[in-house]
Amino acid sequence: MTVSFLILAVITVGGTAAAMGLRNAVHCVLALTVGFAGVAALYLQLGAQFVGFTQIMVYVGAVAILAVFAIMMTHNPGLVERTVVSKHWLAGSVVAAAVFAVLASAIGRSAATLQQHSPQPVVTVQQIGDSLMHQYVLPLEIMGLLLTAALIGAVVIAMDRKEETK
Amino acid sequence: MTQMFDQIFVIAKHWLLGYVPAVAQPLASAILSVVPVLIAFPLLFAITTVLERKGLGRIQNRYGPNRTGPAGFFQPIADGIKSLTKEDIVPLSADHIVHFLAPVLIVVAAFMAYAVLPIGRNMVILNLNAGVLFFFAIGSVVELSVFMAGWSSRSKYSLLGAMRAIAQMISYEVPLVLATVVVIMQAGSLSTVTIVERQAGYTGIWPHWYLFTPWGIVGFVLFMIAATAESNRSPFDLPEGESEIIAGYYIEYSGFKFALFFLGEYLGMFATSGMAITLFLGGWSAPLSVFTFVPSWIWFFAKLLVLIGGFIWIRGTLPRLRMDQLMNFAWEFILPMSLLNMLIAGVWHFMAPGVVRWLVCSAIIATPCILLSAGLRKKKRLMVRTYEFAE
Amino acid sequence: MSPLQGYLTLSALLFSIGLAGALTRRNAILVLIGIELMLNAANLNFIAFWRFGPHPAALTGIMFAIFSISVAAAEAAVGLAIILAAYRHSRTTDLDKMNSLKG
Amino acid sequence: MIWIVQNLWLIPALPILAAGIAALLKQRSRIAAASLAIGSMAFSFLLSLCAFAHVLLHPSAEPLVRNIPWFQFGNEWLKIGWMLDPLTAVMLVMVTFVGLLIFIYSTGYMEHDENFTRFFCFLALFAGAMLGVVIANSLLLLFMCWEIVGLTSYLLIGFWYFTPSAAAAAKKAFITTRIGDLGFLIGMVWLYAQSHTLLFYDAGAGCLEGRSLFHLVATTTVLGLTSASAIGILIFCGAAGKSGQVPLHVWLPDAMEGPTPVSALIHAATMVAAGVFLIARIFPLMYAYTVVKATNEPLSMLVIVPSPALHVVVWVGAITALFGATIAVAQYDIKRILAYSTVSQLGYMMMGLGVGGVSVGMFHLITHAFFKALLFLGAGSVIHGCAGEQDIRRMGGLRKYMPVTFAVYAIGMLALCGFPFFFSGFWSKDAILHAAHNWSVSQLPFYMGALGALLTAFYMTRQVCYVFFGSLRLPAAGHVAHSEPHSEDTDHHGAGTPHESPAVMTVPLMILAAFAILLGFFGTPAWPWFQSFLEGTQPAFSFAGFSEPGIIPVMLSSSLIVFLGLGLGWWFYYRQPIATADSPDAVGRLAPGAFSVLGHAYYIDALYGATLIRINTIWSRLCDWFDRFIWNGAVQTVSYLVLGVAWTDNFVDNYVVNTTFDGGCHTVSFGGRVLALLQGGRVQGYLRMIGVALIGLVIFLLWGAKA
Repeated sequence: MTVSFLILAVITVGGTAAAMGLRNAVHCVLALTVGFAGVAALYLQLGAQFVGFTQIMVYVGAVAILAVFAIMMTHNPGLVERTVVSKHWLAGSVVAAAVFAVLASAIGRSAATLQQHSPQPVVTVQQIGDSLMHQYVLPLEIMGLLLTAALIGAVVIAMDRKEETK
Repeated sequence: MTQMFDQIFVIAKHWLLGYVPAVAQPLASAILSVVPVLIAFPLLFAITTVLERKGLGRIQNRYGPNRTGPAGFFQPIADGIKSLTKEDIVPLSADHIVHFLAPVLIVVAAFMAYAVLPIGRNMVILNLNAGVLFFFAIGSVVELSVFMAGWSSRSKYSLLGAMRAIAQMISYEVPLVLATVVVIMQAGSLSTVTIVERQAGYTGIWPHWYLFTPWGIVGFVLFMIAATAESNRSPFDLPEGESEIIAGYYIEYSGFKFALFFLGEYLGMFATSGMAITLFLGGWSAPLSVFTFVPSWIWFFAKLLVLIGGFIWIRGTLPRLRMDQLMNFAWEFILPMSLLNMLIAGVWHFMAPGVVRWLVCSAIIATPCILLSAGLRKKKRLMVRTYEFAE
Repeated sequence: MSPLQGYLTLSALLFSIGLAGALTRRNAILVLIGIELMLNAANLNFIAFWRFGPHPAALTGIMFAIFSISVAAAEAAVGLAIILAAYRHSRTTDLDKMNSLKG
Repeated sequence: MIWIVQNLWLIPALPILAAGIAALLKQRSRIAAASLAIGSMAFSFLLSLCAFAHVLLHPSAEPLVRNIPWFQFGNEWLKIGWMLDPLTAVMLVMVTFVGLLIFIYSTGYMEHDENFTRFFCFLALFAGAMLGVVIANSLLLLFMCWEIVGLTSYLLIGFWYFTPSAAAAAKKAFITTRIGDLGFLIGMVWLYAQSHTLLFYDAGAGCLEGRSLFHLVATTTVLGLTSASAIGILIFCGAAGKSGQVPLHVWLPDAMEGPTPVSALIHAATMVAAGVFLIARIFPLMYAYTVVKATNEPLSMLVIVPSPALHVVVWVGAITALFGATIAVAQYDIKRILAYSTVSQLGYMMMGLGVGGVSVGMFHLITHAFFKALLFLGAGSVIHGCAGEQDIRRMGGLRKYMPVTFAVYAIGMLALCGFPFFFSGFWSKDAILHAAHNWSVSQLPFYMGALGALLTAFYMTRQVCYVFFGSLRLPAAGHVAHSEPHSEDTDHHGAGTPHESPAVMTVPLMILAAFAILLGFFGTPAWPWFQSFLEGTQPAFSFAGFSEPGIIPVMLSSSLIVFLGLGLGWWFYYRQPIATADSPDAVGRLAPGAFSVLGHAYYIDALYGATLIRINTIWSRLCDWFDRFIWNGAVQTVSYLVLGVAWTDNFVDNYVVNTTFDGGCHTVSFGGRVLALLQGGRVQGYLRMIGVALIGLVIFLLWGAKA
C-alpha cells in the first residue's frame, strides 16, 4: 500500500468512472485515455515495463483514436439525446454494484491466502521475446492470424456498400 | 582530457548532486537530467526556426529574416515576445478544458520522447529496457492531442484538419515502426543505449552504423519519409493547407498556445530525427574512428543539425502531395517496402558475411522497389502532384 | 491489506465500473469501451498475480496480458466496424433502438 | 544400357506432344503449329538417325529392348516396352524422313486452308502414333498405337468433312480397317492366352522367342493348323485391313478424298506400310510352323519351307498385286490410279514377305515408300498447279508448264515401273520376283507378279501420257474442279493456265526423287547391303551375287516385261495424242465392257453394298425391333410396379406418419416461441444476465462450495 499506488489508483478509477459517467461521448473517450494511462502506470509500477508501454501504445494510441473516429462518424446532430443512459440503467447499475460487492468480499475473505511477498522480479524484453519465440510461439502465430483476420474483417464490414451498387 | 570533455555534463551532474541531501537525491538527479533537455531543445528550436526561414529564403531566392539582431538571428526572440503578448482568443462555443489541454499535452508528449534518447555517452535520462517502445508509445499520444485540438475548438476546418492529420499520422506510424523493427532485429534489444553501443565499433576507420547495410539504408530512407509525414512537414504537410482547410487543427489557436503547437511540432521532429540517428546513424558515435576525440554529444547534435538541414531542404524544394496520393503512397509503397525490408534483415542475419550477402540483399530490395514504383506509376496512383486548373 | 489485495480490489472496481458502463449506457460505442475496461481489469489481475504470485520467473501472466491486449485491439477494431455498419443500416447507435436482428 | 535405347520413346513422344500443344493453339497461329510439327518431326528424325547409326555400328543378333511394367492384374504384371533392331531402325528413319518431307510440303500445299493448325495437329499425331507402332516391343502397345493410327487416318481422310464424299470415305476407311482389327484383336488375345506375355522380345520370355514359339507350334487347333499359324492368320487380317489387301482394300481408293499430303503420308510412307511392317515384326510367328519341323535350322534362313500362314500371305498378296494393277489401268482420277497402284504394290510387299522373308518385303516397302510418296506429292503438285483438277482427261501437256514436277514425276514413274538398273523399284521388285520364282510351293504367284509388273508399267505410262504430254485440255476457270476445295481456286491463276509449284513443294520432291533413284543400289544382288543389314550379317560386295541360279533370267524377263509395258503405253496413248477431254480412252475403245468393269473396280463396292451392308442393316433392324418391344416392355412393367409401390408409400406418409410428426413439430416450435421472449435483441439484457450469472457463480463458489 504505497502512496504512488494510491495516487495511481485514484487517477485510474477517476478516469474510468468519468469515462463511464460523462455525458459527452468524446469527453468519455478522453477520460478513458486517462484511465488507460493509469492502468499502464500500474503495470510499470508492477515491473511489467513492456506490457505497460504496449498498453499505452494500443489503447491510447489506437483504441481511443478508433473510438473517437467511430463517434465522429456515428454522430448525427439531428436527434437531441434527452438522456445518455438506457431504460434499464437502474437494473444495470444494481447488477454492477452487486458484482463489485461479491468480488470485493471474495478478495477480502481470501486475504489470508494472499500474504506472501516476493521480491520485484526483473523481466527484460529479451526474456519476453525468447519465451514468445519458444514457449508461446503457437499462441503468437494464432494471434497474428487473428489480427490479420480482424484487420480484413473490419475493413470489409466497415466498407461502404454503396460503392458496390454504383 | 578528451574523456573529460566527453563526460563533462555527467561529471557536472555528479558534482552538483554532491551538495544535495541523500533523501532528495533521486528527485534531484531526475531534475538535473531533465532540465538541461528542457533548455537545450527549445534553444535548438529557436535556432532552427531562423535557420529554416533563412534557408527557405535562399532557396526561394529572397532574403530571410534579416532585420532583428545580427543577420536577423534574434528573430525567434521577437517572435516569442510577440506570441506571449498576444491576446489568447478562445472561441465561445469551444470546449475550454480540452482546448487548453491539447497544446500542453502535445508539448509534454514531445518532451517525454527525449527521455530515452541517448544524447551522448552515458547521457540518457532513463535507460529503459523497452526504450524504443516507450518512444513510439509516447509518439502515439500526439495524435490524441491533435484530435483534442481539432475537436475542442468546434470548427469544421479544425475538425477536418484534425481528421486529416490523424489519418496521416496513423498511416505513417505503421511504416515508421516497421522500419525500426529491422534495427531491433539486428541489435536484439529495444533499449536505445544498447542499440547505439552495438553501432559504436569500428573496422579500420569505418564505423559499424546500421546505415551501411542494405536494410539499413532502406530502413533509414523509409524511416525518414515516415518521420517527415509524422511531423506534418512538407511535402506531407497536408493537415494545414491555406487553400483547403486554412491552418488545419490549430486554426482556432492564437498567441502562446499556437506557439506551443509550433514548438511541439518541431520538438517532435527533433525527437524523430534523434531516434533516426540513434537507430541508423550510430547515435553519438563518431563517423570515423579518427574523430573519436570529439565529444560524443557534439556528434549527436551535429548529426541532428544535418538531418534538420535535410528537412529544410526538402521542404524548400519538393511540392506537396494530394491527400489520396499521400495515402496511396503510405499503404501501397512504403508499407510493402518496409515489410520486405524486414525479410531482408532476416536474410542478412542468416547469410555468411561477404559480398554475396550484399548483392543478394540489395537485389531482393531493389527489384520489387523498381517494379512496385513502375506499377504504381502505371496505375497513376503514385505521382508528383498534378495541378488540375493551374498551368 | 496486502498490495496484491489492493491491486485485486482495484481491478474489481475497474471491472464493475466497466460493467456498469456497459449495462447502463445507450451509446453502443461506449458499451464497447466498457467492455474494453473490463478486459483491462482482467489484465491488471494477470499482472498483479504474476507479480505477487509464487514464481514470477515464469512469464505466464505477462504473456497472457500481452495476448489479451492484442485480442482486445482486434476486438475493438471489429466491434467498432460492426457499429459503423449498424449505424449505416439504422441511422443510430442507440442500443435501445437497435433491438431487432433483421432490419 | 545405351542412352538411345533408353530414350527411344522420345521419337514418338515428341510428335504426339507437338500434336497436343498444337491442339491447344488458336486457329490463326499457323506458324506456331507448323513449326511445332516440323520441329518435333525433325528432332525425331535426328534421334532416329542416332538409333540407325547405333544399330549400324553395333550389329547384334539380339534386339535391344527396354521393358517397363505397366500395370498389374491378377498376379502378373502387364509389361510394355520398346525395342531397337535393324527393322525398327530402318522404319524409323524412313517414316521420320518421309514424314518430315511431307510436313514441309504440306506447309505449301495447305497454306490457303483455314484449318491449317488442325491439319498439322492431326499430322503430328499420326506420325507419332506410327512411330509408336514402329518401336513397340509389345503387341499390346503396338495395337494401341495402331488404333491411334486408324483414328488419325480417319480424321485426316475426313479432313474436309464438309464434303459428303470425304466424310463417307473417312467412315469407310475407319470401319473397314476395324473389321481387320477385329481379327487382330482376337489373335492378340489368343496369343496372350497361349504364351502369357505380349512382349516380343523379353530376354527369352518374349512371345517371338524360342520357348513360347515352340509351345505355340506344339499346340494344334482347327484344320490342323498350329496355333502359331492360326494366330498369325488372325493378325494378318488386321494387317490386310491396314494395308488394303483384297478383300479389305475398298477403303484405300476412296481415302483419296483427303488432302494429297495425307494420301502421300497414309498410302505411300506409313499407314499402309504398317500392315506390312506388322507382318515383318511377327514374322517368326508366321514362320514358326516350319522351325519345329526342322528344329536344327536357324530362324534366319532365306529358303522358306512355307507355313500355312505364309501361304495365306503369299496368295493374298499375289491376288492383290494383280487385282490392283488391273483396276488402275482404267481409272481417270490421277490419285485413284496411284491408290490402286499402291494396292498392288502392297500386294507385292506381302508376297515378298511370304516368299522371300522379311528383308525382301521390307526392301520393297522402303523403296516404295520413297517413290510412291514422290508420286503422290508430284500428283499433289500437279493438282495444285491445275487449280484442284484431278481428272487426268482434263490435264495434258503439263511438262511445258511445270518442268520440275514433270522431271521428278517421271523419275517416280520409272521407279514404280521398275525401269532396269537405275531405279530402286527395279531392284526391290526384282528381289521379290526372284524369291517368288524360287518359291517351293508353286510358280503361280511369280507369274501373277510378272503380269502385275507389266500392267504397272502400262498404266503408269498411260497416266504420264495423259498428264504431261499432248495438248493442254484444262477447262476454263468457270468449271471448278470436284474435290480438294482449295480456297485458292478462285484467288489467282483462275484462268486455267497451270503453274509450277513453289519451292517449298518442289524441293522435297527433288529430295525424294534422289532417294527414289539411289535407294535401289543398297539392295542389288551384287551388294545386298540392305538384306544383310536386316539380318545382322556383314554385306559382301561381289558380282558373284548375279551368278546365283535364276537371277539373270528373272532380271532379264522382268526388264523385258517393263519395256513391253512402256511400249504398249506409248503405243496406245502417245502415238496419237489425246485430243479433247471427252475423247474415249484408247483401251476403252478396244474392250469397252472389260474396261468399264475395271473402271468400276470389279463392282466390288457394289457387291459389298448388296451383300454385307444389306445383311448388316437387316440385322440392325432386327436388334432395334427386339430392343424396342421385348426389352423395353420388360422395363416398362418393372417401372409400373415401382410406381405402384411409390403411391402406397406416399399415402402412408401423408396420412399416417405426418400427423404424428406434425404434432411434435408444433410443440417444439411453441416452446421455441416461449423461449424466444428472453431474447429481446437487447445486448445489455444479455450482458445483465451474464452479470447475474457471474454473481451466482461466485456466491456458489464461495459459500456453496463449503457446504
